[in-house]
Amino acid sequence: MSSTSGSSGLEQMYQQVIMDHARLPHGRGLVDLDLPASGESHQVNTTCGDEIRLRVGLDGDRISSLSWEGQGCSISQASVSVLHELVEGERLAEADRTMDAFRELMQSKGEPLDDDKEDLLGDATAFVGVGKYPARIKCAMLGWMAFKDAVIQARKDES
Amino acid sequence: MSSTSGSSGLEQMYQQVIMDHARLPHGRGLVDLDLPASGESHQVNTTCGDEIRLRVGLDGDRISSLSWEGQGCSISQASVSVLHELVEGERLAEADRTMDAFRELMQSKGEPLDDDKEDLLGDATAFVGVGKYPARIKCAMLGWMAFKDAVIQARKDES
Amino acid sequence: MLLPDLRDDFPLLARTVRNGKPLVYLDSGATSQKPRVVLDAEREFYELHNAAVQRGAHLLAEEATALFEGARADVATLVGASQDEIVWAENATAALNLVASGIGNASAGIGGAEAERFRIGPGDEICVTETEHHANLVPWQALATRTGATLRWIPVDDDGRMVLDSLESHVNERTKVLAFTHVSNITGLISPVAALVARAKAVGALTVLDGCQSVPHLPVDVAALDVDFMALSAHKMLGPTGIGALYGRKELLDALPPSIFGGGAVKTVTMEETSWLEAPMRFEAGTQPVAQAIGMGAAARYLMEIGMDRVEAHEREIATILRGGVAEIPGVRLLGPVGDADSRDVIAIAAVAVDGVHTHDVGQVLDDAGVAVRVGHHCGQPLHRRFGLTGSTRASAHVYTTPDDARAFVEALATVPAFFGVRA
Amino acid sequence: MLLPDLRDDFPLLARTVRNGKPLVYLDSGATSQKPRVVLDAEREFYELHNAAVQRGAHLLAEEATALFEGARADVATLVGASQDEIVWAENATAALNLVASGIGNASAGIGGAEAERFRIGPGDEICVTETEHHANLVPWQALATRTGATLRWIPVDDDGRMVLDSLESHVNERTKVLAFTHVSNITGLISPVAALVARAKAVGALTVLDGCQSVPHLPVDVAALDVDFMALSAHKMLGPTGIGALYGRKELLDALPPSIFGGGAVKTVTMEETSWLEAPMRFEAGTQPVAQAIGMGAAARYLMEIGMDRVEAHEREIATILRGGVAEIPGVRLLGPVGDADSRDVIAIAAVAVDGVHTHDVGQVLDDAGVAVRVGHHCGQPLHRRFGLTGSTRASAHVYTTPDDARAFVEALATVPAFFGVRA
Ligand SMILES: Cc1ncc(COP(=O)(O)O)c(C=O)c1O
Ligand SMILES: Cc1ncc(COP(=O)(O)O)c(C=O)c1O
Repeated sequence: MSSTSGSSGLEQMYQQVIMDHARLPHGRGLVDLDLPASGESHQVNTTCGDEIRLRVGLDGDRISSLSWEGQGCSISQASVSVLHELVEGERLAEADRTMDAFRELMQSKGEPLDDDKEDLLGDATAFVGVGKYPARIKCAMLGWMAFKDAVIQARKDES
Repeated sequence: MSSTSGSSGLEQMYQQVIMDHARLPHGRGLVDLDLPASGESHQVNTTCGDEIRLRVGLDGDRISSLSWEGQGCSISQASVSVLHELVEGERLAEADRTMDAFRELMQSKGEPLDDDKEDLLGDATAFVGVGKYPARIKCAMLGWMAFKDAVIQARKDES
Repeated sequence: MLLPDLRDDFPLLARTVRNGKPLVYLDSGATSQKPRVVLDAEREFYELHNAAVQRGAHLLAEEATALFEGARADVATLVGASQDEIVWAENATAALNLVASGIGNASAGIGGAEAERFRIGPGDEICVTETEHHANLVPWQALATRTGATLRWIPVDDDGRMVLDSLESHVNERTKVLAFTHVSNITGLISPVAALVARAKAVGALTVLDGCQSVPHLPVDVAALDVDFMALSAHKMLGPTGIGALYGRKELLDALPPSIFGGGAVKTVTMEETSWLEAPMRFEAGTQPVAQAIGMGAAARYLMEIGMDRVEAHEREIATILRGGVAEIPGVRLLGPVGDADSRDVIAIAAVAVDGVHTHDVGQVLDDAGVAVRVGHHCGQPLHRRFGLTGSTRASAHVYTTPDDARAFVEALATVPAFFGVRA
Repeated sequence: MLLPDLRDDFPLLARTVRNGKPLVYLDSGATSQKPRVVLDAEREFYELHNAAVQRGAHLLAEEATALFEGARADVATLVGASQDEIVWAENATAALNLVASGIGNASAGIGGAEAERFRIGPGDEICVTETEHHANLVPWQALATRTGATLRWIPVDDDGRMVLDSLESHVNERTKVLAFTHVSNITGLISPVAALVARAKAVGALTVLDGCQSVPHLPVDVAALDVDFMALSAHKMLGPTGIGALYGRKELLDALPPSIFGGGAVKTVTMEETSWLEAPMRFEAGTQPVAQAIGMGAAARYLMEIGMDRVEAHEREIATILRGGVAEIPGVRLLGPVGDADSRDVIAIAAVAVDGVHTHDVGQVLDDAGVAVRVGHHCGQPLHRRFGLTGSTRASAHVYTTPDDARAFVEALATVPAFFGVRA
């Protein structure tokens, strides 16, 4: 996929993967957890009032559960859905790397990342078009910020 | 006297009469009054902190006493001194006309008034140059404002 | 169109956006574009006359003061006030806060005997409405917290119209302030000012009008409206950012204590205490936004040269296209009254909710088409909540808006449901 | 001269005044002139990018937001702060009031638990100094009135230097705030910041620095100064009118309640209550002075390109001519220290009193000679009273001031006693 000039920014942004995730998001519905370490975070996008509540359960250094609820635009909904797909079941270290790559993608102004990072990101590479719209980066990051914070809470829980 | 172009604005402003009145002002020092109608006013020029306290005593419709104290620039001091000269002993109606003429002079942007008004103003015509400097009109008017207000007070006293 | 070549006065309108598309600017409710005369007025001030006003005695200071006070007179003329009833403020928000904080300060013992008439406390009431912009709600909430007074509000119906059935209970003998907007920035509805003012007067409450969305679009005369205070913003009426104004009845302004304290607003200062100047100076502490005031004055003159009657007529023409067009798109909900778009009680604003599509996504499609609109809650969370929404997509016009602009919005909006695969 | 052709950057300096005389502008302490890059930055914003910031999702809004926040970063860099520690305010007066009113609001129960650290009341003390500009005195008087706290002040000696002998009693365990100026706008003296900050820290008092006259003329680094808050004005540092800034430590800014309430500053608003955003947004309610912020950013960059070290060196050169020259005129009294004009503790300001001649009359003679200076009390009534005066005549410089400008002032001033017939 090249950094558009043929296709409009709009089509580059709302790729089919994103539309699909937005329509049928994964991981939606908070899961009751009975784990030694769990954490929750509530994030609000103050420009539009969108919110996400996200819960993680840790099993050692593995993310054994990630669920969420909330409302928002297709970008924020699809993004947290993809996040669920990418990190549930993964080790924290791996999730951190994925998150770094996603943040980098958001800062790339619409340019694709190198292959290694794209491999890490999987479906999330579809968000490349968002990086061209500073106002929408917040939407795409909302779930990821909640995830980061929930992990911090879970670790507090652990100690 | 023509509205300068030869002489500088500065010389037109600080005419000898003004310098003389500023150096040896008339009516300075508040006079104790024992009259049926007397009034006092305190005015402050807020841009520079100059102040004048002015007292009038009325004898019917005649200004039988006008005295003042205060500090300020040569324009404000000379102006209140000339005011004393012009209106002490005059009837109120005459003083009103003089004051109107003086106000008109201040608004004239440095142009002399017609002969009738100049006659009324006497020494006060020397202030013609002040009208070119909006910031100084306040200085020249300070004593006159105090006079106007003191008369109002005195009339309240009367009734 | 208002004037065929009026658009040429606005340099920004010549811009192109995404992929070279011509700009369709429909975000004037947030901030308007500026005609060249406004930009020139500011620039000329800086290049020829810049100096501190009301203080200096040198030539530049005199010139700057004359321009600054002349601008005040122009703004006063626009709204039917006298010159010393216009106080400069950073924006309308600051103007509204000036009143609320002034009352708060009076209630805290600042301002002496003359300020006593403004004191409020527990048992007293402040009344607003459910349609207020946050700028005319949050300052009153804070005042209530500060003083112990109770905040009440007049509700709105499903169309966003104020419900006046219980006006006598909402505005009663305990009510000290009634603050309300002249025109809603979401529904575009013009408020029933006469009824509200009459009731406030009957109970002796102060009236505070938010004129942000009326002054730029309609003829407004504070004397005829008979309100005590009115706030307005320059940047919404073709003027610069960084400046707005408060109208206030002179005798009220002279008694209200300031809430920003500093130089230029004071008569005598000792280490122990301070006495204030008269209005408007008592409220203009510090170095004033001089260039901006001059720019706002130029904007007021520009509007008066067009004529506010003609501005209003143009407004109605655009409102009809915008609101009428939107109302016909299946799956799109128009906030505010539907079907009387050409009536006399709305300005050219159309805020919409597209079923099943988030306002950010709607805005993205419009942006891609070169149509600049506002998305989100437009600083009106309570009204959106009343409508069961968190946000909407708002198109708003000004003198330079053409019928084609309005149609471009309607057309681009009509493509949204299909783009996101939702069908009405 | 700083840079030989730097004056060409300032269009206004080419003006002539009274009878075609070239302008000698020595009123920069009141407000400075603006370089073309500042005017261009504002104009370009209006002509190409004007839109509401931080709200819209369209292209113009994105561009405007980037410019606006970029300007904040530039101002932060100039004073050694981080970007989110810079709050825009209408001017320095507004910035100082923001702190004082925030503390007042915290004391009135606004701002919840996080604001409790700011609460003050009877028994607490606020300390200022006798050399303060009204902008850094009157807000604290009002705060004392509002809260019942006591206002105290550090006196100055005959040279206008703060007397620190009793610092331990003036700033003590009851002191909650110590507010003082970095540089006096009358004597030009640089304050003993380190000693004052050390004492405030020892007793746990907040420090509020008035940076109005330091930031435009000297290298200033808030981290090195270690103050909690600092106020500055754009219009004194070659920037536009209508904008200034408050620096505040981030953790303090995030806890201080706002004092201007409205849109853009709030997270969630219901009719009943409101939660605020983090700093700086919580303090920037309403539509921001966007063009002005961008202009202030351009001014900060312009100063940094010259280099504040070079600005300071130039300042000392002009100070020596101004103050040294004045000190030699018989019958003229120079306020502040005399004889060490070239030492490191004054900037290029010379306020003088001419024996037997009122400051208005002095100013008139200078104006006639084309020399623009400030007359009056310069918003420092207490300090003038301390000197036994009601006013003075002040010359003040900036980067564009030439040695010839300074000499023109000295020469014109020397003619004053003779003109009014007073002789030393
Ligand atoms: C030392 C000092 N503090 C505060 C101020 C107030 O600044 P502003 O007028 O920009 O609010 C000034 C300038 O007037 C000043 O010189
Ligand atoms: C109705 C209304 N009131 C108040 C405001 C606040 O105006 P400003 O942002 O200029 O302070 C706005 C605009 O944002 C508005 O539309």
